[in-house]
Amino acid sequence: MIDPALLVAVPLAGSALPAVASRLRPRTGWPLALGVLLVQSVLAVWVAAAALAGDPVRTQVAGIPAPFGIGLLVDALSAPFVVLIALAALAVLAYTRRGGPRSGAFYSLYLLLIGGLTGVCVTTDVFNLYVFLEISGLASYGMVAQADRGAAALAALKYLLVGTVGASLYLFGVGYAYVATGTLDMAALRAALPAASDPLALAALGLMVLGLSVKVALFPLHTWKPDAYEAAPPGVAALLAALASTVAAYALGRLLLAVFPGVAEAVVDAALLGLAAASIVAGSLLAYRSESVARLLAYSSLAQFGIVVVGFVVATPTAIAGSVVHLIGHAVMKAGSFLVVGLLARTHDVRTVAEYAGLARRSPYVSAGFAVLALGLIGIPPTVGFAGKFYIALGAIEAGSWTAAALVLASTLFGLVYLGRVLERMYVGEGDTHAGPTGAASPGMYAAVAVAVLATLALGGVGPLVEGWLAPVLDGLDAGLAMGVVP
Amino acid sequence: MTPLVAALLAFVVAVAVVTALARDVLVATVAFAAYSLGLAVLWVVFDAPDVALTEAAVGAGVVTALFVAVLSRTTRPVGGRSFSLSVSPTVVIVVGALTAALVATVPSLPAVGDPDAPAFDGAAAYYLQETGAYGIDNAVTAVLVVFRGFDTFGEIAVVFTAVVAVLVVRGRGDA
Amino acid sequence: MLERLPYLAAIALVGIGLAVLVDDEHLVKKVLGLNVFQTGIFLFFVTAAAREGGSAPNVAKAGPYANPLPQVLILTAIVVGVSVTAVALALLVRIHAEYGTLREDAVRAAIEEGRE
Amino acid sequence: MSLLPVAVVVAPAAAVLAILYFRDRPNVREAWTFAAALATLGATGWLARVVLAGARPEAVAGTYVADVELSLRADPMGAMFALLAATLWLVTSVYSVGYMRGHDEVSQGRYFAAFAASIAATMGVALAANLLTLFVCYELLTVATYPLVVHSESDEARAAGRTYLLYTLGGGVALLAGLSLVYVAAGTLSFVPGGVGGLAADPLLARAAFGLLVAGFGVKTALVPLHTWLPAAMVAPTPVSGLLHAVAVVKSGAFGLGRVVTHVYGPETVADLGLSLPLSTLAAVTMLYAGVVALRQTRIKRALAYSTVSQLAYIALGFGLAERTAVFGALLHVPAHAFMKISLFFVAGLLYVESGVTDVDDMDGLGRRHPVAMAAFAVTAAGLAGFPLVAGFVSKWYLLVGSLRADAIGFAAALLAAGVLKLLLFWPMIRAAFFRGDPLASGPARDEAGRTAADGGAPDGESSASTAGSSLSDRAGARAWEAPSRVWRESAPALLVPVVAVALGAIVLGLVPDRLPLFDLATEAVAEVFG
Repeated sequence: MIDPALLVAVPLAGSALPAVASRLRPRTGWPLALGVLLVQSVLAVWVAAAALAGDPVRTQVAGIPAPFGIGLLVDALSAPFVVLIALAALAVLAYTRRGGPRSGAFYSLYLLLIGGLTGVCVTTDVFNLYVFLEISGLASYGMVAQADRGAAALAALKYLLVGTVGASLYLFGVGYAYVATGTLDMAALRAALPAASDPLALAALGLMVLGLSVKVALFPLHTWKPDAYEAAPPGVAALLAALASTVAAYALGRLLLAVFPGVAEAVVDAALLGLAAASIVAGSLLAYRSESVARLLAYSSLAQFGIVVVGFVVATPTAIAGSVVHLIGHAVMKAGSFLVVGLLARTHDVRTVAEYAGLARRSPYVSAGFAVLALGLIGIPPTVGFAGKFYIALGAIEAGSWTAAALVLASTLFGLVYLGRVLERMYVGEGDTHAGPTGAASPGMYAAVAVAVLATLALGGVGPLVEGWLAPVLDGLDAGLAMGVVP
Repeated sequence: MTPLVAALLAFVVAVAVVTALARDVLVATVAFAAYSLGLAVLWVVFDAPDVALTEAAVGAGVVTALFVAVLSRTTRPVGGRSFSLSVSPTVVIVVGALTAALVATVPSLPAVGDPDAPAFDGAAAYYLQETGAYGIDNAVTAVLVVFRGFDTFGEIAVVFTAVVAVLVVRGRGDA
Repeated sequence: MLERLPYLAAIALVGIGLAVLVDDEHLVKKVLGLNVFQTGIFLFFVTAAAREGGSAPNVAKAGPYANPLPQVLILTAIVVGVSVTAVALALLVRIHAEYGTLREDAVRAAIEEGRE
Repeated sequence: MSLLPVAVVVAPAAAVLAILYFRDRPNVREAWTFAAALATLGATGWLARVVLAGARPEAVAGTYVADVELSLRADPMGAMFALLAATLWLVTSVYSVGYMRGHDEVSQGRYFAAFAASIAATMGVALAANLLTLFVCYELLTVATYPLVVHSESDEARAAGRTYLLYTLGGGVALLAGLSLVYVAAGTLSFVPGGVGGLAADPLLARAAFGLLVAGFGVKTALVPLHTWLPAAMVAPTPVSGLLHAVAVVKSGAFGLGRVVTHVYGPETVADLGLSLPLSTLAAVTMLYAGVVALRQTRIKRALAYSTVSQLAYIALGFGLAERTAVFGALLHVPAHAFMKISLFFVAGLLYVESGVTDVDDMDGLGRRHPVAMAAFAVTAAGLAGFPLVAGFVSKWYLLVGSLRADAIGFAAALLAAGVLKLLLFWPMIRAAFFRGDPLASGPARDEAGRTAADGGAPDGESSASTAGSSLSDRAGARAWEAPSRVWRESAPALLVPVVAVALGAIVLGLVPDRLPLFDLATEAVAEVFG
C-alpha cells in the first residue's frame, strides 16, 4: 500500500522542478507541473480507491506512534477531497497552458498549493494542519499577485493579511486545545477534550472555527474573497474557488465531527447556524448587488459554504454526506464558472453582468455550459448542486432542525435571484449580439469547462455512493470514537 | 511570577503600544525591533533558549531588516502628530469583544509553571523520555527533526513557498 | 489572576496587533500589526511550556524541564511568520512601485481612478 | 425493466438536440419536431395499450438520492396524462409552425427546442414512479418552459419570466420541503395506488407535508393566491399559452396534486387527516374568484387565462373531495379541459395572426370573417360552461355527482355557479362574433393578407415589432407558404386544421367518452386507487 505521506511529498518536492528548470530552459514549467500532477493524480486515485474499498489508509510519519507522532489518514471523509484536489488541479492546468500565467515560478506555487491542500486533508495532527494551511495560503497569495493588474497586488495583500489572521487564530485555538489536553492528535484530543475544563475546550473550538471560517470566507469574515477572486488570473480564481475554501471547509467539518462533538453543543450549534444563516443571506444579497460576474460568483460562495456548514452542524449521516457532496459539487461548479468567466473575458472581453447581455447568441456553447453550471449552483435537479442541498435538507428534517432545513431550501430561491439575473441577461438581454470575438481560446480551456459541465451533471447521482462510503466512518463516530482512528 | 517576568511583560506590551500608535512607520519599525528583542529575552526567562535565538536572529534581525529595506525603497508619512490616537469604534468593539472573550478563559488556564498541567503529560513526557534514544540531548532538536519531522518538512516548504512567491510578486518568476 | 499575567499579556498583544491590522490605513503598519498579533500567540505557547523550577529541555542536564513541544511549534511558527512577512513586504514594494503610496485609502482611490 | 416509458421521455428529449443542431434550417428542424411528436405519440399509444392490458412497464435509472430511485413506471393515471400530452403536442406542432412562421417570430430554433424539452419533462412528470422523480421532472419543466415565456424578449416578457420563475421555483422549494417531510415520515416516496400508508402516524407532520405539497403543486395549478404568474405568462406566443399554460405546465401541477391525493396519502388518509375540506374549499374559492375576475378582462388571452385558473380548480376540487366519482371526474376533466382550452387558445392566436384581434371588444363580426374558427370557439366555450355533448359536460357531471355523493352540497352549488360564470364570460364574445358588427368596418386596419398594420394592438406584449418591421414585399417574396391564406379566405390551414382537430376532439370526448382510451385509463386509475 502507498504511504499517504507521498500524497503530500510528491507535489511539495516536485514543486522545486518548475522553478529551477525554467531558469535553465524556458517554458518547461508547464510540462513539469503536468508530470508531477499526473503522478499525484494516480497516487490520489489509488489511495482513495483503497481507502473506500476497505479500511482507511493510515500511517504514522517516521514510525513515531500515535498520539505522539504525526498521523496521516485517508478515510471516506478525506478521500473524495484528495481526489478532487488532484483532478481539479489537472483540469485547471489544462486551462492555464494557454490561459496563463505561464512562468516557471507560478507552476512551483501551483504544486505547493496542491501539496499544502492535500496535507490539510490527510493530516490528523492539528498543528501539522496549521503548517499545511500556511503553505497553501502563501502559495495562493503569490498566485493571486501573479496577475498583471496593480489591483492584484493589493487584493493579494488583503488576502494575505486576512488569511494569516485566520490561520493564526486557528493556531491560537491549537494552543488552547494543547494546554487543555497535552496532545495535538485529533483522536487523542477527542478522547481528552470532554474531560478538559469547559472554557478551554470552548475557546479552542471557538478560535479554530473562527480561524477556519476566515479561510472558508463565511460572512462577515469574507472580505478578502471577492477582491482576490476578481483580481486573480482566471485560472487561479478557478483553482482557488475549487479548492481553497473547500479544503478549509473540509477541515472545519473534520474538526467539528472528529474532535469537538459534545463540546458545548447547543451554544456552538446555535453560533454556527447563525454564522451560516448570515452567510447564506448576506452572500446572496451581495451577489445580487455585484456588477462584476467574478465578484458575483465569489459572493455566491459565501452562501454555498453557509449551506455546507449547516450540514456539518446538523451532523446526521445524511447531512454530512450532503455537505461532502455539496463541497465537491460546488468545487466543480464554481471552478467551471470561473473558467467560463475567464474564457469569456478572453474571447469576448466581457466582465460585468451588463456586458454579458446577449452572449448566448455570440457564444452559444460556452453560454449553455455556463447555464448548466449556474442551474447547478442554484440547485436545480438533476445536477450535483441539487443532490447536496437535498441531502442536507433531509438530514436537517431528520434531526428536527427546522430552521436549518428552511434555510437550505430557501437558498435555492436566493440562488435563483442572483444567478437568474446573469442568465436572463445572457439569454434574453438586449446586448450587442453581433460583435465578433476579441481573442482566441485554446482547446484546453474549452476542455476544462466541458469537464466541469459534464461533472456537474454526472455527479448528480453520487449521493448514495458517498453515503455508503461514509457510513462505516460515521458509525465509529456514533460509538464515540474519533473518526476513522482506532483508539 | 518573578518581578523580572512582570517587568519584561510590561516592557513588551508598552513597546507594542508604541508600535501601534506611532504615525511614522520608521519609529514603529524601530519600536517593533525593540519589541522582538524584549520577547527574545522573555523566551530565555521562560527556558526556551532555542526560540529566543530564533526570535533574536529572525524576528528582531531579519524582519526588522526587511522592514527597513522596504521603507528605504518607499516613502513614509512625515509631518503631523507623532502618534495617532483615533481608532474606529467598530474596531474597538470587535477587537474588544474578542479580547474580553479570551480574558474570560484565563482563570481556567493552568497557572504558569504548574507541573500538573495537562500539557506536561502526554506527548511532552514521551518526547523527553525518548529523546535520549536518538542520541540527541536537546529535546527541542529531537522533536524538531525526529518526532515532528514532518512539520519541519512543511516548514521548509513554507520557506520555499515564500521565496517563490516573492519571486512571482517581484515579477522575476517569468523565466 | 496575577500568576497568569503572561497569558493576559499575550491576549493584550493579540488585541493590539489585530486593532492595528484592521484600523491603520498604512499598509506597513498593518504588516507590523500582523507580526504583533502573531507574536502574542507565540507568547501564549511559550508561557504554556514554562515549568516552575524547570530548565531548558536539554536531557543531558537534570530535570524538571520546560515543555519542549510548544517551543518546537513556535520555532516553526516563527519561520512561517517571517515567510508571510517577506511575501507581504514584497507585495508592498510592488504596490508602492505601482501607485507611489502605501496608504490603503490612497491606493484604493488610485485603483478606482484607473477603473474609470 | 422496460424501455417503453424511457422511449416516451427520450423521444422528445432527443429532438431537443436535433432541433438545436438544425436551428438555422427551418424545414429540417420542423421535420425533427414532427418526427419526434409522431414517435412520442406512437410510443405513448403503445404504452397506453400495454397499460390497459394490465402491465405496468417500469424503468429504473438507479438510486438517486437517499434511498429513492430515479425511475419511471407507467400506470393508468400516468399513461392517460402522457397520452393526452403526446396527442396535443402533435397538434400544437402543426399550429406552432403556422403561427411562428405566420408571425415571423425570432429565435424559432430555441422555441421549438424548448417546446420539445417541455414535453419531455411533462412525460417525465406523467410517468414518474415516485415523488422525487416527479419533482426532478417538474423542476426541469420549469426550466424548459422559461425560454418560451420570455420568447419575445421584451421588457414585459422578461418581467413575466421573472415572476414565472419565482413562483414556480418557489413552488418547487415548497414541494421539495413537502416531499422531504413525507420521506422522513413514511420512509418512501414511491407512488402506491391508495396511498403509501403510515403517514397518519404523525398527523401534524403529515398535515404540514400535505400543505407544502399542495402549495408546491398549487403554484402550477394556479390555485388562488398562487395564480398571478399565469395571466402574466400569457405574454408568451399563443401556442405556448395553449399547450403549456393550458396543458403541460398547469396540468402537471394538477396531476401532481392528484398523485399526492391518490398515490401518496390515499383518499382515506386525506379524509382521516381532515385535509379534504381545506383543499376543496381552496379549490372552490379559486373556481369562483377566477370566474369573476375573468369577466373583467379585456384581452382575450387574459380572459382565457383566468378561465384556466377557474377550470383547474375543478380538477383540484375533484381530487380534494377524495371521493371515487369526484376523482374520476377530475381525471376526466384533465383531457376535457385540455382539448377545450387549447382550441380556444388556438382560435385566439388565429385571430391575432390573421386579423390582428387581441381584445374582446374587437371581436365584433369575426364570426363572418372566420366562420369555422369561431364556430369551434363557440362549441368549445359552450363545453367549458358545461353544455352537454361537449367534453366539459361529462367530466363536470361526474364532479357534480361526486360532490353530492360526498355530501358536499356547497361544493356542488359552487360547481354550478362556476358554470354560470363561464356562460357570462363567453356569451358576450360569441354574441359579438356572430351577431354584431361589420367585419370590415371594425377592428384594426388590415392589409390584404388579413394582417394588422403596425397598430400597437399586439396581445400581451407579443412583439408587434416583427410584424411592423418587415414590409409586405418581403413577406410576399420570401413566404411562399403564406399563399394559401389568400386562396382560402378563412385562415391559413396550418392554423385552422389544428383548431378543427382539437375542437372535434372536444366534441368526441363529449359524445362518446367511453370509446376513447383516455376514459378507460381513467376508469382503471380510479379502480386501482379505490379498489
